[in-house]
Amino acid sequence: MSEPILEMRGVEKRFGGVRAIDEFSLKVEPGMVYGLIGPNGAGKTTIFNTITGIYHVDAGKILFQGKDITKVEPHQAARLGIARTFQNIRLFGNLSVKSNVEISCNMNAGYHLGDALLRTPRYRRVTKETEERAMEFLKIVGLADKGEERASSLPYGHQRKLEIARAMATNPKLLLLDEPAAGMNADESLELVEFIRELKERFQITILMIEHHMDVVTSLCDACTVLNFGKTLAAGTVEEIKKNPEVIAAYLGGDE
Amino acid sequence: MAQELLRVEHLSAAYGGIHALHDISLEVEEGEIVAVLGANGAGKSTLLKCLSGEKKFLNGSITFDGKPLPSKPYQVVENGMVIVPEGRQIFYKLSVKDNLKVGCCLRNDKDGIRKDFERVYAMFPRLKERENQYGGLLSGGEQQMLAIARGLMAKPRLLMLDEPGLGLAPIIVNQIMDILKEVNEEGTTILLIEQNARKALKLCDRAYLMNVGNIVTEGTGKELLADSTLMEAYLGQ
Amino acid sequence: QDLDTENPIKIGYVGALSGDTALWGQAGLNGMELTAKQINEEGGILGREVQIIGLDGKGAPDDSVTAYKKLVEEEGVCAVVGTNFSSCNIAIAAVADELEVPVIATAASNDQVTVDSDGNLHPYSFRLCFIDSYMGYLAGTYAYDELGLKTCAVIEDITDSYSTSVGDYMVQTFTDLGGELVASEEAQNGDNDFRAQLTKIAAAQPDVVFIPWNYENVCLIAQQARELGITSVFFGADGWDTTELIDLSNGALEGCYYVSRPGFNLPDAAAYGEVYQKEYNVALESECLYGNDGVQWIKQAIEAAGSDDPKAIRDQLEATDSFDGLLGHMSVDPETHNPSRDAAIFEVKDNEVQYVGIYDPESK
Amino acid sequence: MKILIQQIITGISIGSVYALIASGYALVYSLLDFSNWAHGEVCMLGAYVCFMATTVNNMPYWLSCVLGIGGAAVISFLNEKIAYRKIRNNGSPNMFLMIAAMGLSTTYQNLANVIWGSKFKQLPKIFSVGTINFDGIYIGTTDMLCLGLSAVALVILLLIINKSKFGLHVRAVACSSRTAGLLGVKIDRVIAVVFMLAGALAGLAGIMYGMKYNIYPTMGNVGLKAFIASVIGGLGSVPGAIAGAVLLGLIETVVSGYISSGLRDLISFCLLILILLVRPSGLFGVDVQEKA
Amino acid sequence: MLNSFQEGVLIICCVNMIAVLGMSVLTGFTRLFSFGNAGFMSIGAYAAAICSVEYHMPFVVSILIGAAAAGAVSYVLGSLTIRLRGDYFLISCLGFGECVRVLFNYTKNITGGANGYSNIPYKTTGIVAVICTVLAFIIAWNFIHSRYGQALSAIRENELAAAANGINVVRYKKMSFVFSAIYAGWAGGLYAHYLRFITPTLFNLGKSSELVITTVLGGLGSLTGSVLGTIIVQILPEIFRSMSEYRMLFYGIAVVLMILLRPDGLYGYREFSLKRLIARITNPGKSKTAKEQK
Ligand SMILES: Nc1ncnc2c1ncn2[C@@H]1O[C@H](COP(=O)(O)OP(=O)(O)OP(=O)(O)O)[C@@H](O)[C@H]1O
Ligand SMILES: Nc1ncnc2c1ncn2[C@@H]1O[C@H](COP(=O)(O)OP(=O)(O)OP(=O)(O)O)[C@@H](O)[C@H]1O
Ligand SMILES: [Mg+2]
Ligand SMILES: [Mg+2]
Repeated sequence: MSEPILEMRGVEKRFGGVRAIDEFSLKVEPGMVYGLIGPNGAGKTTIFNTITGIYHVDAGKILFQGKDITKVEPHQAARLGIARTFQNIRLFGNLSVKSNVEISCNMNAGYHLGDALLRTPRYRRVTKETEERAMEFLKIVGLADKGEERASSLPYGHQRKLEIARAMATNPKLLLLDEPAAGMNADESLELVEFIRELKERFQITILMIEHHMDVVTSLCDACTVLNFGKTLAAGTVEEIKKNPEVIAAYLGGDE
Repeated sequence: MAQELLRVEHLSAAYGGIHALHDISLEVEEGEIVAVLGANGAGKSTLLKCLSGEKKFLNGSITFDGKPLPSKPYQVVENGMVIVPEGRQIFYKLSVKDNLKVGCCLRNDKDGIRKDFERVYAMFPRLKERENQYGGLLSGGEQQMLAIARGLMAKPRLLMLDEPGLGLAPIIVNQIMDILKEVNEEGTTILLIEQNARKALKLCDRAYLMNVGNIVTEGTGKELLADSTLMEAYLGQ
Repeated sequence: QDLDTENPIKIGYVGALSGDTALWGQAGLNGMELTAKQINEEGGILGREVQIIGLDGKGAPDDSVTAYKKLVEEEGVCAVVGTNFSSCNIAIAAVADELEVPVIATAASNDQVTVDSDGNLHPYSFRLCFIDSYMGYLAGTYAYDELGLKTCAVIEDITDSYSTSVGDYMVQTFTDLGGELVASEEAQNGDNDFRAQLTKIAAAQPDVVFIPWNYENVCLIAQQARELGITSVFFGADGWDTTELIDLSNGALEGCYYVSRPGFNLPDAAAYGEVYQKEYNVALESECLYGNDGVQWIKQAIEAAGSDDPKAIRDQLEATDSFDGLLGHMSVDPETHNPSRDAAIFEVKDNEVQYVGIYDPESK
Repeated sequence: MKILIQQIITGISIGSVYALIASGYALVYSLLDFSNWAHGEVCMLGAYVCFMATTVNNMPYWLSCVLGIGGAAVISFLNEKIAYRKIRNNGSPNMFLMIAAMGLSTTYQNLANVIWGSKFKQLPKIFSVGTINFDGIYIGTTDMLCLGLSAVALVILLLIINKSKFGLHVRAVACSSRTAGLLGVKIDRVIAVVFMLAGALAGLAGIMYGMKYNIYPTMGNVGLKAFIASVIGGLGSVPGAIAGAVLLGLIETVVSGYISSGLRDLISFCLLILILLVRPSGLFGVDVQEKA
Repeated sequence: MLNSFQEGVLIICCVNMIAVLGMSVLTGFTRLFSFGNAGFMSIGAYAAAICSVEYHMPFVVSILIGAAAAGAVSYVLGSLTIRLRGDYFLISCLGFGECVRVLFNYTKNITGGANGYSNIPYKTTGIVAVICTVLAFIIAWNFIHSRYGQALSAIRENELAAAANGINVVRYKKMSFVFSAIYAGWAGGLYAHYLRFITPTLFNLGKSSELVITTVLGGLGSLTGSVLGTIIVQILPEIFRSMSEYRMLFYGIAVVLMILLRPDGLYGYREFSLKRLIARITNPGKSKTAKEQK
């Protein structure tokens, strides 16, 4: 087995008296789609926030490709190759759909302030490349024809896709998706599953995903962890987990 | 026959140049649960925005309890129609308790309010635990619970919910359906938008199916569930 | 009668006509217009009608420069009166030298209004008022020599060049004569609570406190000082010179002095004040007298030159060895363009501003 | 020692005037999340109304005060009704409200200049007939009154905001007026009442201020101090604003008294930055952000 | 040719435009409000003036030093305050601006204090001012349309998302703060060499708010809007100059009306484009819907 791309060791995060994550450990192998599920308020989003540096943990360690990223800032996390989407969509609402993606592409754009101010040939070339790259991502998510629209005027489902495109444009190795299928109907969820699979194949990325739609989790995830009160309730393949009585009692409920 | 509570006739609405609703007509009878289903961008939320007085519509009419819908959102609430809006819309600087208090801002029956507090806390024990936390610091799902609970606190005649199951754990979604059933049995009429068509149809008395700003069909929940071509065409199931 | 109205003599006015110092700007302009009306009734200047054109300089150097330029370039005035702010006139001075149209400052008392910081004369800049150093000198001498006070304190507005330079000169003269400075405090334009500074002054117990401010702040400072138990004599300069001093000070200035030019106490000015009151229905301000004197002085210069050519006017202004206006008699020092005129001491006594007399330490 | 006590007393009394202005200012901030830069001008207009009533129309002083306070409330309400409401309904960013307020403040200042001229006017000084002398330490009566009034205003505002149903509605609207409307809160009315309340406070502050220092068109500039005070205390927090105001008054006097009156503002500013570096939301401010 | 009055108005307009362009980058694109930019202007003005007068440096060098001085100070200030949010940042800038003014008043020996600093050579002619403005516009335009400018817009829209997409929020905010300060310093240096005399009061809070108001009126997020805004704010009062006491009153009312009637400013979020103007003239119906969509 190869080295895990993401590893969390005994991570703890408290908010006042609330232990949002407690002694949490996790290993994600490269190339997998890993699911993170659990009841509301179990601490899933908080885990994402600690990985991406939005919150800093109170105890424990987070390793990314063997490197300690416990104390990184959000933009550093992005530069290391961790991209994410947000549970409450956070687009650059007043900017065009295309700019949203371009801004992410820019992370790796190779020109300097001097180039920009003087519009050197390098600036022109890189800008053109960036634009093309952005369009490519828009094509992948099927928003190519909406490039000039304001991001906030897109319907909810499209906004989700745009957020994914934007995250992908940073060229990540690990993609964190926070409830990508929220607000989608069954059909759309299926489409999303296909889309995420395609992304994974095409860009060779690892995906860590929070999701409440069990059919999405079932069809995508190679393995998953169930979280409850900040602690691991169960971990394993989706099939195993679905049969786990504790998980059923705490999370799935009767009929699914 | 039950009495008609809400009637929407030939409603159309637009955002700038984009038409989001074309000539929509529907009605809700007292005591019913009516679901509105449809894909992303079909215009469901826009419909509820019109009904809650938040969005001005272009044409058509809305009558509630025989009277035309007033123009200000708070007047709509005074009439007894309350919405649980899309995207939770929690008062993030208010505590959970205060959020709920705002929910019942038009009520004056102290005892009733106290009882309802107990009741929603019983429905969502999570909220009781977080009673004094700022709403904005709740997890996504907890916020959703709070939004629903806040809507219930208003004790409306017609409760409108825009995707109440969004971001909730499956077990909670099931609970919510039960809660809605219960509330309905106590006399509240419900207009529900839900992405999980199967669950919604099981719950509702009648449903409307929307597609890109139009109503394509209507029927009882059972009828629609049984119509597999329809389900596949519009809901992908 | 046979007034030439086709070909008027245009005199410009730059001053703050808007904003919080508009009162004085308006007063200056009114004074000029009243005087022009009187002159026109008496046959104008060289038989030509006098026209006053007033433009707003907002009391700011940049706006005043623009207003001056507009008066010269677009309105074709032959001379400009204004402003009452040193900073505005310092900025205008360099421009005036280029456009070659004389400007007569009213209350702008900073040395640099007519002579730049290297000591070069601005040939086209003149003024009607005392310079700061002279007022400071008079106040310091009078306080030490005549009143026999031995220790002093000062409170200055550090954002106002008038206040700082008059204050510095007062203190310097006083200490040069042998007095002692026991407290030196600063405040800023816009402040209206001075008790922190005054508490320190109170502790130093000076014989005299120099307050080179505008009368409104003087009244606040004086009242607050009395509230804190300060019993010293307060001494000020021409910023105190107003009819409202008594009203606003609520008795806090009893027994205090200031130095200024004769003005309201002169019979001519009083008569003018009555006409002015009738015409505009507001009280006379010293700025009106300045406005009047500005116009009259220009009239005298034009008549002496026999033309309204700006250069000729300038030469005549520079050569003025006697001009009698409502503010008394004056002559001009051609080296500095500063007027030399009588200075008077005023005392607040029995709830009234009393004219003590002309004061000239040299003559003693 | 005596000087120190005197300085502290002076500081507190200067601060108490700031406090009275800051409380109304903080009230509006807490509601609409914007700095109402016209607040100082409402104080000014209130003071002028009172002045016109007493000196020109010879009304009794208490009635003039009531008129001044009422007038300020009405003006504040009109600001909301004519300008702010429309901007809010336009859905413009909050900063636009601030810019509009700046425009209003310029307008009122110059209007006052045109109507009353820029000269100082005096209100009858019924309270400042003297200072109380405690063994060489002087305490102004107006100051004590201001401090008392700020304290009363603080208590009343705190009760209203935290304990009453109206206060809850105010806080809800402050957080999201859209959602509050959807839940049945009469947003426009709530906001209008808050503006009237803030206006009344402004009028009161203006009259107190006028009694102490005379009234003139630019007296509203002291609103800036109130703004700084509320920032020190934490924007939107009424107790914070009042604490910040007293603190600012103290800092200013102590700096003037013991370091340098010329560098007073510089040093107070450095302290402000220092406070903000330690507590980026001011002393009492809480910064609740929507979580990621 | 222009007479000296017209040239003067042109120069003042150009100088302000440079400062407003800097402001536009900071406020329009990054959505940081600074009421201290007059302070940076004064730093630029005094530094440039002192270089010219005391050290007889060439004009260009003085201006560059002035701009650099303003930039350096803003860097230090920004390092401390850029993390503050909203009004807290605003007040720190405001306080800074006032402090600079007090400091210049206080340091009489160097700056002349309230007496002002005079005898500065007249170097900012109409041509110089116009060239500088064009240069300032091109630089700002290139900056805004590069990845740097895009990053600033992203920060304006959503800081958290910007950070999650690899943008170092603090660094970029500071960059735009320094950018606006350099522009202010540049404008200040030019101003000193136009007026030949500077005093601290020229750069008071009123000046800072004028810059902000101009930027907002021009339209947040639009450089061409800022240009237009400056022209209106500078030229309009010139027309009213003879209306004296009502002048500032009208200005205040105009500001309120503009905000009410054109909430996005003259050109909010968009740049003026000749193409669109032509399209609107030739096809009025279509461009109207485009506007409504906003
Ligand atoms: N910034 C914060 N301050 C205080 N409490 C917080 C904060 N962020 C999260 N919490 C609390 O931590 C717990 C975990 O929240 P988190 O958002 O991680 O849940 P989640 O697993 O993502 O739930 P959901 O599925 O509902 O989104 C919740 O109970 C929440 O109230
Ligand atoms: N604020 C807005 N500005 C412009 N267009 C909008 C806006 N809100 C919605 N729309 C458009 O109106 C149409 C209907 O949107 P609506 O939100 O009502 O859909 P929905 O059925 O609720 O979809 P979802 O299931 O994604 O919530 C969509 O095409 C959407 O793009
Ligand atoms: Mg979550
Ligand atoms: Mg919707």
